[in-house]
Amino acid sequence: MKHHIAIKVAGPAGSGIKSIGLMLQKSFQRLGLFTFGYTEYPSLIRGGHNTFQVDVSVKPVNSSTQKIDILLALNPESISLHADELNKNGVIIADKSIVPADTSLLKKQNIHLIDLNIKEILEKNEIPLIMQNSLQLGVIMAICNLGLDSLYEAIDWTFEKKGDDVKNNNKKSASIGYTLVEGTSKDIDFSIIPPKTKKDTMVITANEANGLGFIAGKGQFYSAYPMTPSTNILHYLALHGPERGIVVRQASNEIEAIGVAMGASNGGVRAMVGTSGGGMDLMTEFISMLGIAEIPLVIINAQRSGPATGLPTWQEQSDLNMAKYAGHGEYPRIVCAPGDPYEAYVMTQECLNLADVYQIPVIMLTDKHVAESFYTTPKFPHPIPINRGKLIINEEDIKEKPFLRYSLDTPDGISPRTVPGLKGGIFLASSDEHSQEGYSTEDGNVRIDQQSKRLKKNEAIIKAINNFEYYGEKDADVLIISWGSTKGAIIDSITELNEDKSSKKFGFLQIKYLFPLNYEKLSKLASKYKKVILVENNSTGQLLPDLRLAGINPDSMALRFDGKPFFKDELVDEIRNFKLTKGN
Amino acid sequence: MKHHIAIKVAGPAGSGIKSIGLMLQKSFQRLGLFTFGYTEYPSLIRGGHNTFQVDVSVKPVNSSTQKIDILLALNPESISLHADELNKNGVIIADKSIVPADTSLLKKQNIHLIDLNIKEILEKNEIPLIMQNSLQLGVIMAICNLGLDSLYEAIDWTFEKKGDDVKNNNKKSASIGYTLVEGTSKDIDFSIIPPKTKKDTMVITANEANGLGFIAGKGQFYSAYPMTPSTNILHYLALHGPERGIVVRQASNEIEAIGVAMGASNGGVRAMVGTSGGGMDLMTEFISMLGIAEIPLVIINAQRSGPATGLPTWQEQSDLNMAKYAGHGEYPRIVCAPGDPYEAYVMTQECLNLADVYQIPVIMLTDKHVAESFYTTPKFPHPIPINRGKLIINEEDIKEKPFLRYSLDTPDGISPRTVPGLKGGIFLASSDEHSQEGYSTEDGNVRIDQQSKRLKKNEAIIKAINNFEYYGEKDADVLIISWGSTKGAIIDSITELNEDKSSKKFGFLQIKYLFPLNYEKLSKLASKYKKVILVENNSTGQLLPDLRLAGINPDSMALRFDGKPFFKDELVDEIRNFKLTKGN
Amino acid sequence: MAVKITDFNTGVQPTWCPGCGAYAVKNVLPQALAELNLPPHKIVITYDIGCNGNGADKINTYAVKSLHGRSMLPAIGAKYANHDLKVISTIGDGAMMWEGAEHWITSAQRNEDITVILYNNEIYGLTTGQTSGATPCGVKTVSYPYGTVDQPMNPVLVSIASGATFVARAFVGKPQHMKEIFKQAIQHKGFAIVDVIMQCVTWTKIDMLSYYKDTVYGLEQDESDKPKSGFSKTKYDCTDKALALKTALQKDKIPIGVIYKEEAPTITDKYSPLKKGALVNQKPEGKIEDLLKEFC
Amino acid sequence: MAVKITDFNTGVQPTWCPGCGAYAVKNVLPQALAELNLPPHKIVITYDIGCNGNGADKINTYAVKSLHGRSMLPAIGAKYANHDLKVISTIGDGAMMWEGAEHWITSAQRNEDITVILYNNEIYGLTTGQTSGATPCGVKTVSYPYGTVDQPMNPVLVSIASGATFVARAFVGKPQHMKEIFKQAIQHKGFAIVDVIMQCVTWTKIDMLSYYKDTVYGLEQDESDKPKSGFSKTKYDCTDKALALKTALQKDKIPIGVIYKEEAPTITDKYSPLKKGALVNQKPEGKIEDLLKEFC
Ligand SMILES: Cc1ncc(C[n+]2csc(CCOP(=O)(O)OP(=O)(O)O)c2C)c(N)n1
Ligand SMILES: Cc1ncc(C[n+]2csc(CCOP(=O)(O)OP(=O)(O)O)c2C)c(N)n1
Ligand code: SF4
Ligand code: SF4
Ligand SMILES: [Mg+2]
Ligand SMILES: [Mg+2]
Repeated sequence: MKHHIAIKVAGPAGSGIKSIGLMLQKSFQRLGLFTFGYTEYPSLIRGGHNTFQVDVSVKPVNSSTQKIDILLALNPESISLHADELNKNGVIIADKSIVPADTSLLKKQNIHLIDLNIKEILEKNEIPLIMQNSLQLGVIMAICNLGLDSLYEAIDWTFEKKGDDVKNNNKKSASIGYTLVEGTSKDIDFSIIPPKTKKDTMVITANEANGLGFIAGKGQFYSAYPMTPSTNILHYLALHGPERGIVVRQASNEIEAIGVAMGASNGGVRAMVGTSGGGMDLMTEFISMLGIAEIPLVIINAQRSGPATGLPTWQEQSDLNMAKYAGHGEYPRIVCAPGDPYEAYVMTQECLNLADVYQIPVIMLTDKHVAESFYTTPKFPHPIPINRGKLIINEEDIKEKPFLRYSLDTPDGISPRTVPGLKGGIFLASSDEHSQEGYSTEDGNVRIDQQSKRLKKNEAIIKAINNFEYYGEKDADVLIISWGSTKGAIIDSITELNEDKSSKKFGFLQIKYLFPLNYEKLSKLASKYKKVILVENNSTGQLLPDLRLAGINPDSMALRFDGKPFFKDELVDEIRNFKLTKGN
Repeated sequence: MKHHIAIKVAGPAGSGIKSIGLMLQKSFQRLGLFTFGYTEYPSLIRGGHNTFQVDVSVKPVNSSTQKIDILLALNPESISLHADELNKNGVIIADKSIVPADTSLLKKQNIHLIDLNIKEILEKNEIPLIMQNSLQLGVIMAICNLGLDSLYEAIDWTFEKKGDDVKNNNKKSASIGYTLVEGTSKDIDFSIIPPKTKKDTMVITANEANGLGFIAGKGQFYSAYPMTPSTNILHYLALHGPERGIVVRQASNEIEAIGVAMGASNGGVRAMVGTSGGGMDLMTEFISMLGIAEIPLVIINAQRSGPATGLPTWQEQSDLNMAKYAGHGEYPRIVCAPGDPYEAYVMTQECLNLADVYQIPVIMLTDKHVAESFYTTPKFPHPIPINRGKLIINEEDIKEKPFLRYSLDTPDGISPRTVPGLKGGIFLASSDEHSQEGYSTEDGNVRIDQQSKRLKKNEAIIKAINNFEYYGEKDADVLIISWGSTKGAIIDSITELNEDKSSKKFGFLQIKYLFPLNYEKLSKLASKYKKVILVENNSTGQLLPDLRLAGINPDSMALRFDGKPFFKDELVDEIRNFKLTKGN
Repeated sequence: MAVKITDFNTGVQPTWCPGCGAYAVKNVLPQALAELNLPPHKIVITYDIGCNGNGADKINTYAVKSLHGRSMLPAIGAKYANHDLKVISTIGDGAMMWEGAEHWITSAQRNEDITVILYNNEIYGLTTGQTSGATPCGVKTVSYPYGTVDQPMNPVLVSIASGATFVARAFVGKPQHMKEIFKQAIQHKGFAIVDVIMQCVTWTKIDMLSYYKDTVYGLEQDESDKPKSGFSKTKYDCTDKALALKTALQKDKIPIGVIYKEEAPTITDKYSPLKKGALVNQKPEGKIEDLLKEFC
Repeated sequence: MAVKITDFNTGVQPTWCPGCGAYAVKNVLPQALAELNLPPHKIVITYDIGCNGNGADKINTYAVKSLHGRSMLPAIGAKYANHDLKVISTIGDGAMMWEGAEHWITSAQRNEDITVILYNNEIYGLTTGQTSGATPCGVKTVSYPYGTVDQPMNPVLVSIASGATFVARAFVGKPQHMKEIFKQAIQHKGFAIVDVIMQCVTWTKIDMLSYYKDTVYGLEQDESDKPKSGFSKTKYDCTDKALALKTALQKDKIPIGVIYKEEAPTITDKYSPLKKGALVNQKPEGKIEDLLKEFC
């Protein structure tokens, strides 16, 4: 009996790896099991090697393990590449044609082999070869001893738009696979018993969650130039935006994306742009303009492995510094990073509010791992209340005559703003330093007033945002500090360790809102631990200066920058023994 | 008798203010006096108000004072705007036609007036009105009691390319002015006696010094899109570059500027780009590429008042953070800032060496004040030796076969590089993560190796650069820390204070190389002082985190962000009494 | 109530050099807007950085002074937010044909619904006279002191080629004609661009105004403002693209007027949410729950 | 020693989808280079980011894989550093006509001395099939699932309009013809661009190869590779710009071949230091003291 099984589907690009993975997740989800789906693929359309790993568990799971239990191999390469990753007693499922002639090595490693003559079987049953995936899925359901019902549901869900024929043949294929192996070998037992009570869950990525968050936050203009790993936000919104009244416009480049979005936002509609690091570089001059012209905008940077084009389809969290500091000059901004799709959904809405209330650029950092991995999360809650701040959308609400867009008569640094079209609300939104009307000025005193007014917003911002979230044991010995998508592996790791009597006790401080940062609070939260470990998915540890400024000197750092996320089993090992990837 | 006189020339844009100022500086320089020329002008071609202030002194002077002694006013506005700035016993020189009817107020303030009927005088002498400036300059030379010879030299220098007629008429005009006021009033005495020994000096801006440094450093490709206050580098090099074998190409925009320069540098010629903050924003994606492809390039950012277009012709130092952190991903870079044109000249050459040796982007921050003010500096020294690092420019020098551009076989992280055209040296310079050949890879281990190789360069860099320069009393009580063009006002201020027996003693730590920063050394250098003051020409104090990371908590900050530099007299006041512009 | 020219006064004094061509646009544009009876609050004008952009606080409408080269972008955005407004983007030759040249041709290709007014003085005015993409080859400037080395870009030709649906040329020396062109351009649905030939009196050594006075000719009969050099004799068909391209090639005589015009779908035809009216006036509806189903 | 096609092998396996149009360019370009007897180390090829750029390590020459949309920039720079080299910039339709469109038209205007090879598959290949500036209106993509809303850019037309001095079109279905065009383009002094029509077999639903096979026609007689649809009957004069513009407008039948060609000054004529030979081989001379005098 298992509590956790890691299943890897591997094969050449273009062979439907992702769809198999998702059907697996769906099948487990319907039974109340928890899953985590993680995919690796190169920056090629075909010819490369793809994998999709599904970790399934009786308890919530937020990460993958490095070691796997079941390998569904779709080509010979997949066996040679991944056999090593199998746990003892692991199993390889593969078509006979791709299995190596000599399997003695596998046997020595205690690896079981389920080799099937798929083509022949399907032909015999008059099922098109394209449906072999369902057969393989049937095999997996059998060795997990989970029956076929949930897989049938997954088939219906996947082929929703296809005819009954497709659905039925796939089901037939699945049941053939199931019966083929059911009970054939006592050695191969991956039985897993779903929890009794079924929670309301969703299987979703942060990209989709960003899209949903934008819809929930009543966004109306989304503008993006395609860039992995942010592109699925565009795809999601392009499909579902129009019916929700959202104009989704693929931009001609990133400068255009943000410039047009700024214009729309200044025009009164909630706007957002999505990109990755290189695209955000190109947006930084406009971010500086958002700063001086006080125009709200949410910018999502789904990070990937840099510098430059780097490893374009791989994981990294190396844009924190640039998110905080790129874009010349000085002006308030907010930088945040959700740890999972649930947070991405909620925080997208928060960002829209913060941008509107403080009339500033708000930058959300996601990354390849959170943006493209399939998390099992509680069902998303109702939208949070919308707060558009001091936006005036009706002529009657213009109190001041003449209206002064950049009025200095404001204790919190925020002046009311109107939208083009309103009589009596005319203003100039300018990239120049300006008077209260928005007119260009070079008067030093006006400059001091306007710059001070803008900077004043920082005081309110730091009070309004909650930088931190704490998880784990109340009285832990070791504190892990991190941000963004490392959350999943960290939570899973410390849960495991804290359940282990022989282990030290761990706590986890997630920095959700990264900038501006309340150093005092950080200092208070982090100073009482015996040891502090900084975990980041990059090569330098970009939080380190912040920690030091709060008086915290991490005893060690776990950094990973090979394009992969942290795996739970590895991280457990590392933090348990302080055997860290890279010390400092 | 005076040791220091501040002369302000003021009038409408387009009336030759700058040329008058420069002739003044030249006239004084020829006598061995020291001068500092500071200009203020709006972002308009005409119609705006311009000033040029010349501070002349018997000792080296590196800044302006807020209070002035002589005002040469070219329109009525100039009198109303600047009369208040005059010291007691100051003098206004102006044409009768622009002097206010009622001068009683000026008299009350003890301000003298030299009002001349210039038009009439010139007409009588058959001198064209356009030469009135020389007359006014003659007046100034007279009240400073300096004779006419050096002004004549200045006239020859200014009108070098014009005929003798122009020169002679201007000299005549000057001598008329001189004799008009010579000895007329005992109250007006600005006699200043030039030092006995004349030093070899130059009057120059940092923009020109950057150009000269590039020539001295054997630069061959300069690429820039015009942007105040960096544009004069382009103008200087466009004029003098071609005869020195330099291709000076005005780029079509900043992205092109840096992309083409990168290509030229990769092609083996020393290349540099110049811009200001907004233009540098646009360059940041390519800066990231320089990082991963390990291509040398020097980037000059002449800062100005931000954010966005801001106050485009005014002073600010607010791009330090972005220079350090903009451009996504992680890679080594160097950021430095010269404090005056002399340093700009030397450091441009150093930057070219550092870029070549470490195969990295090197960013030099100047700013409007240092880039456009006219400093009196010692004559520039011989060029420093050129170090092109591991560049292979001859086929015979290619040792490795096959040649591996990104060879990992390097203890310091730097691999030899060839240039296109060499047989046996072929490589791919890629924005992708790459193998030793430069070929794209997604192999996690290769990634770790190459990223570690690049980051390793930081160790050598931090050893090679000298971050700091110390000035002032050895055993000072108060340490001032700053960077960039604030140097001039700080040096002048602490010199004055340290000469004053009743004052505390001051030292000044200039951070010339700002990134990477040796915190240990900083800590050692700065920890022994009773008080530390941070001086920056911006609104937030961007060095503050660095100081804190070195364990230094400045007792106070002098920040200025109204578009103006620090003036000596004001700064003396502020630091003497800790009466700071903005505390922290 | 009829809109008056004075409604567009901001009271801020212009700062251009005396004799600068920019004055003409600043004066004529409000006339055109008033004649079209467009009130200031129903108009968004965006400005670039440059001498042209120094007019940003001189005409009283909603306005955005964008970054250098990026005047068109907030204009496009403003139109998506509220397509009931008229949106005009003003820009310099340096900004449009070099710094942000991609926005020019891609916005033309996509037929964004804005009117572009190009202040074409063939020089970088504000940054003291460098070569621009429109500076004639050979002209000496501070950035090419030995003479500009490249042939200039042809804004009319490239605009037509990249898909602009209204392309015209006007000349500040013919203000009445310019006004009529502005009116047509503003009323056009889709990407309209007017190449306004004008002088920079400070950085350009030759007398551009006189030069162009002698060189331009009108493509269509124009009662109000008879050009010296006469008109084209045959009726010009501005809907013939090949003819328009050929006409745009002319250099010895420079045609002014509407050079190309076509009707084509624009944003309200392309983006379904806009069919329900101005975006800013809509309240997005629908329950989030409906969208969650797919993930459950 | 004659250059062989195999000199261009890197040994790295291509990774394009079977049937992708990119293979043809990867195969034909080395043939053209070998026939021109250009050795690998005398050539710089720059690549963009996209499926096209995935060929960067497949042809053995000096090479730069630039940022997305920016392939032309390091190419231009490489030529300034050493104009004895042949410099070729390869780029995708998305990169050239949208992301970095300004570099395309300004480099054409300035007649930079590079050869641009446009991999025109009318789609964003590498990022899984979004609409590009070349995607035909109406085509459903992941970014426009209800159909692409804009008319596409015409790369040949805009290239001619913006000043390119050699503009041609080739088709991967006619490799011999393409090779000849490549050779002419590479030998041209100044900005040469070849619009290579090719299929993306993965994201494009229609069979582009067949479609174009039926639609293209050759502008000049071509012995080696007789097209199905015949040639233009009358001799085509590719130096006539107005004719070239008109020809570029054709949509029903798509002309391949050299559409426009002109001789014009390029970088060695424009920048005096280049007259002394390749920059990289020069040692800059002159004492700094001479320049200091002006400031003393
Ligand atoms: C990113 C950026 N680069 C450069 C500049 C400097 N700059 C301001 S205006 C201008 C050019 C002006 O030329 P043009 O667009 O023709 O306008 P004009 O002044 O002639 O009206 C330049 C280069 C800037 N403000 N921002
Ligand atoms: C600045 C930046 N934006 C976006 C991307 C993502 N990206 C990579 S290739 C590509 C488009 C590819 O289309 P195309 O240029 O037509 O090349 P193809 O793949 O079709 O050959 C995009 C958008 C990127 N790498 N960099
Ligand atoms: S510099 Fe030229 S463009 Fe600028 S205001 Fe003066 S005349 Fe006009
Ligand atoms: S996705 Fe299209 S362009 Fe890319 S390799 Fe495949 S067929 Fe070629
Ligand atoms: Mg201009
Ligand atoms: Mg493409």
